[in-house]
Amino acid sequence: MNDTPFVIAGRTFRSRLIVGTGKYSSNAVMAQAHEASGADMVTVAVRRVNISDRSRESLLDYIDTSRIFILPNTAGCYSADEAIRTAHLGREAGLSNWVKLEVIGDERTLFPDNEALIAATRTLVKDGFVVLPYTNDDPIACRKLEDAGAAAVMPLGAPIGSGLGIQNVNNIRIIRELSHVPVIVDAGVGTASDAALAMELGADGVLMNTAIAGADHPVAMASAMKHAIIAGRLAFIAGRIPKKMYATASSPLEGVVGR
Amino acid sequence: MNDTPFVIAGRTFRSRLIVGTGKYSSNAVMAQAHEASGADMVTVAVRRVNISDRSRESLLDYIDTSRIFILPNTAGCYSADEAIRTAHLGREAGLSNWVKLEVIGDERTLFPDNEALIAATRTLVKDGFVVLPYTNDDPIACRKLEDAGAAAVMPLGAPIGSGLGIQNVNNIRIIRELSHVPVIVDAGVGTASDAALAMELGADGVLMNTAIAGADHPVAMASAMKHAIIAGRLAFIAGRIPKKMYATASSPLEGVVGR
Amino acid sequence: MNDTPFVIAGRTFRSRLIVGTGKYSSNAVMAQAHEASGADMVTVAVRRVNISDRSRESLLDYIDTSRIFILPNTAGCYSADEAIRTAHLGREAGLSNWVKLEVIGDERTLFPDNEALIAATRTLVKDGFVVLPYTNDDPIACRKLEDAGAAAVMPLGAPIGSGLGIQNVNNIRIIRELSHVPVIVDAGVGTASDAALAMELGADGVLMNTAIAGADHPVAMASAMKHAIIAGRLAFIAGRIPKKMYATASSPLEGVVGR
Amino acid sequence: MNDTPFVIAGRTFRSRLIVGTGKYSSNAVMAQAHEASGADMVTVAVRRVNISDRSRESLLDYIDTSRIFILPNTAGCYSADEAIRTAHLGREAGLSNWVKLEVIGDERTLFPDNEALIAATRTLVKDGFVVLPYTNDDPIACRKLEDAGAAAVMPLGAPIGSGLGIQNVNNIRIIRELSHVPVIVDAGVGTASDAALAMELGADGVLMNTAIAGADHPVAMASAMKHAIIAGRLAFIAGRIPKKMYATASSPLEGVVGR
Amino acid sequence: MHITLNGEPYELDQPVSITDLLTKLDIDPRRVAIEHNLAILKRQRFPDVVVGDGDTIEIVNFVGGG
Amino acid sequence: MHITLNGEPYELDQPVSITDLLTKLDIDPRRVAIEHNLAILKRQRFPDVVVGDGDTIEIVNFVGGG
Amino acid sequence: MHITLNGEPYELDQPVSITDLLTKLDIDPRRVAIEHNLAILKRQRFPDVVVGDGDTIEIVNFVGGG
Amino acid sequence: MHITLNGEPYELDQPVSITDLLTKLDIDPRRVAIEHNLAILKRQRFPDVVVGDGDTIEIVNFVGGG
Repeated sequence: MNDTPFVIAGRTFRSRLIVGTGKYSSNAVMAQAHEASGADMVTVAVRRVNISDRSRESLLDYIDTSRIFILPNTAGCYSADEAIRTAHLGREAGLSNWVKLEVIGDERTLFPDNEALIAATRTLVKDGFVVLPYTNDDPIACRKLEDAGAAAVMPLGAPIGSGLGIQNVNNIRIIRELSHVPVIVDAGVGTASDAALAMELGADGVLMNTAIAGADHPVAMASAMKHAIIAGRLAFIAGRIPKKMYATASSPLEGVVGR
Repeated sequence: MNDTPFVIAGRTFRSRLIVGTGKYSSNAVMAQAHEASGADMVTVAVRRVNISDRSRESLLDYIDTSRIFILPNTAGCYSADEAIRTAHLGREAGLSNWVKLEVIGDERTLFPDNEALIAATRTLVKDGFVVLPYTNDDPIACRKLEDAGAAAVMPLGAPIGSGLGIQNVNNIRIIRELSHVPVIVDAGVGTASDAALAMELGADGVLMNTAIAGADHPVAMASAMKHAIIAGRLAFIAGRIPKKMYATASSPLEGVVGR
Repeated sequence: MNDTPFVIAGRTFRSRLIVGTGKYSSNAVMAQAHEASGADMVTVAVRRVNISDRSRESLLDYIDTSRIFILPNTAGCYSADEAIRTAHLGREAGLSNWVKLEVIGDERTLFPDNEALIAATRTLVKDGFVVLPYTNDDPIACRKLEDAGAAAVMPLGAPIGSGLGIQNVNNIRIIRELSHVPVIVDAGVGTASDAALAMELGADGVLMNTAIAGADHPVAMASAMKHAIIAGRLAFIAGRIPKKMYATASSPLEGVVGR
Repeated sequence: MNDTPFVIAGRTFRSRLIVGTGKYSSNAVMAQAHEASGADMVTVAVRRVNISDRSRESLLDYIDTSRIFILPNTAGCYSADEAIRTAHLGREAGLSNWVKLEVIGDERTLFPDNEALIAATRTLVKDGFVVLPYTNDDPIACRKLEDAGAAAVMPLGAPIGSGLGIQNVNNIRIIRELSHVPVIVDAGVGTASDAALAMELGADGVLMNTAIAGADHPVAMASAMKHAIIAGRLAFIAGRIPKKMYATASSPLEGVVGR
Repeated sequence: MHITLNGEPYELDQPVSITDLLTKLDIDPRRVAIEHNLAILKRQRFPDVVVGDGDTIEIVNFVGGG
Repeated sequence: MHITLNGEPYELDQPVSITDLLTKLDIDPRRVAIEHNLAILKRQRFPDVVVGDGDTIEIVNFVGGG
Repeated sequence: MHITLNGEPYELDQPVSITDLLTKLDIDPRRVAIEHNLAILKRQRFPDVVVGDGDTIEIVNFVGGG
Repeated sequence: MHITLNGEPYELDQPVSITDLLTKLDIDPRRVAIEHNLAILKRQRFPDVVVGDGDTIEIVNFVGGG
């Protein structure tokens, strides 16, 4: 059966998996992981060039921008102003007006500051950005982000880099039901079954970084995630069987020999 | 990275997914689902031919036995004797000396009668069978089955057809650690993430029927399961990140503009 | 061992269980349930007197205000203004300047509108209220409520009346660690073990209504909850054993007869 | 509302909590914990007297046998013969013909050897014992133990001393539905909410040792468990509210000021 | 004269004090809070405050809630 | 003569070989397994083995199952 | 004379009754159970039963366990 | 003359264009974005805009992140 395409702000993506570019042992490994993941959108951070001591090689040398769409993010920003300023710099440095908007509220949890996030979304949308805000699994915050013009909402499954998996499946399901824009689970995935579950809950996509970059074998995990996203999406549209407390035979009850 | 092949009793299988042949709306749908699942082993039941009114078409007309290995089962048997007798008939009707051994202990749960199962395994192994026993997630029963000569152990994840998913992840993990034969999670899978989880726990394979045959779209679900098994296996060998209670940034902490 | 007293805004409560007054089959049953719960704080709604057809009996006739502290709430308010206005009316009708502040963001989930909630908290604190805001399990929102002067934070465990239990144990634990005011889990508890779990996570108290009022036998459930809160609190301060994947014998390994 | 009494083999117990006597820092602490737990049945191991170096004080000096019923166990036995022999010695040393029957199948998991357990139960029942077998959460094994004459069945919730809590709630619920003797969850409880949950599933009682003896403050945890068992039982008979995905208001929807 | 009482139109023959209005409505003053034209009234002012034509009155009390 | 076929009584005019019985029943011998008085028959013996009065025959094949 | 006591070799000058053995070992008879050559002894038989050369004795009591 | 470059003090002998500054720093203009006194500069303006004494310059590029 055919699935609907994965479209954000009018742009269609082949893969429902979006990956990061951080924490890899090397850019070469990152490039292989990206290849294995099948992702056609990756997120990058915007940072000051290191003047004193600069490595020659640039991150972009390892990303085939003809195939992979670059999504600048505002990771590390703790206020709407910082995030807005960083978003503008990212647009200037990059090739598009898209931004993964992060306004962090706390260093230990890296949870979003939803008030500032909603305000920054409003401003950046006015400034012509396609805004993909990283938020928490709060249906009300997601609705306000949508009202503010967000092109998608990106609720977390668990704290960034925690690998805990989807902590609140009910909220993700509710957010999917109440939203009119794509829902992308961003952060918290630890392993393949977490990613599959996110898709089974109805998520339109999943964004992850640490689960792949931090695995013992990042390239193998990237491939695992590629398959997990496909599996979860197919299972969602295939329509799973209901859960029952007792058993139901898979084989005919009659015709057993000697009965 | 390379995975070890999936070998049972010296026979290598391409797919770690084993599927059933029951409860499909039609044999044609079953054949498409088998194709989509990528499975190269399917299990079938042994039943009396219906003398009075027989449909011409045989199940085997819809299974390409040149590519797919037939695993007769003893579903519906409630004693060691019934199961042994059915296993022998299955061997005669079929092309091999393999059997998925079921000795059911209760109609509502369809849980195995482990005492009878172990006894039947001992007998059938003596009779030259390759025995794959369906058991519950009891590490002691699994060890005894292995000692009795079982070629693999097949603990359930949840009641047959219940779709509850792996109810006791700890037991499956323990069984994998203590066993020296392949561990195949048989029964209980409801959706793709359940199958991926089973593989992430270290299972060598998963056997399922209702999750695919009973889905709204069996062929799509078969494809979902194919990807889920690959995803879970890759994640297992890739080595997942540890779980943490708090967050760990994916982007550099330094170099944020304006700091 | 001795526990610290349960103190909110300088007022000490004997019970860490706070209960509601809604949805009971009769005021008499409510009074018995309150008695069985051991609670010394109950929350009430503020509503227009029904002019046309009024039952003579008043809710307060069934609450012994000499023993039980009345906590007016702003349930049903969908904006900061409505909530503030209702809080003031509640103070005038009542005997105290306390308010359980609710600003609802959505009719289906009854989740809080945190932006409006934080604003209303700021205003009411300035107006001299002791504010106990109902919020979701967002550590950042909880910190902002605390900064706004909330006397406690009351994150939900699950949607009001859903009975789903604590959906995100990690967030409740984090909120407890990051907060400097009492943390009261408000909403979502379905049964006794949910309440015990909330306390084991470190919550200072639990507020519930439907779990008791909606049970088949409200008085028995009220008693169950009384014990569950005590059990969970004691377990929290007693310090539970760590979880292990394998077994550890409870009896001596040596001295077995015949060894 | 009134509960049915907790009766095993015609003997009525006041408490549904059964505790152990192992691993305490001192017999004095054990005695206080027993007192705090409210238990009127405790289990003890049968071991060789240490001839060479014997402490004067006997375990029984710290148990008020006028109030507390002694349940000898066969912990540490790995065969039916060992267990039967130990049971007979326990009967001779003790004051009753009751035995907590353990036949361990594996040192790492301490899971039962159900085949041997069922055989030993049959023999001991013939020898006039009241047999309470420790088994796993296998409904078929529980039925066979009942058929063999067990006075109760004691499925584990998780490995002995693991503190993992009830790993398979579905199995415990099924065992309760299919059994005609008391079901006592034995082993695996880690904290109060685990004990409450076991009772909410319909268990007639819970037996634990490490969760109390191994806690930082055993006496406080014993008290926690006392309340947890009462809470879980009351919740079970009170009839909990159903779970819902969405919210249901606790306060009236009409009559909000200004609407 | 017309007033709005708890959101509904309500008729009065003549201006009355809050206290008289409550008596007329058979409502115990000690159990309610009153908003007069959006201003909350202290209970001790009930006898003095007069309800005039076109006024808006809210009379609330406590009901069961969670 | 009477036999028991798959648990049901069945009539035969005269003793027949398994092969003839299958033909009569229009069953492809290559797809079934047969038990004759509780003894399993190898396929190559179908032509020789004769079904007599009072015999018990089980004819089974593969059906969908899990 | 040699006996096996709780799995260990043990020396006795002469045959003694169980009661005397327990006294010698300073063990309270009311708190233990005894197996004599694999046969369990009722407590009232402790004075009569004599431990002879080569006998195997198990003396057990209750200890803490779960 | 003194400027603030990426938050650090930096010395220049004389006013230079952004393009010259990048060349001096050996930075490829196509890979960075630049903020001059809090105003973001379009790339085509790099040759014209002159960095003067006391100016604040931010030069950023993309790095790995999630």
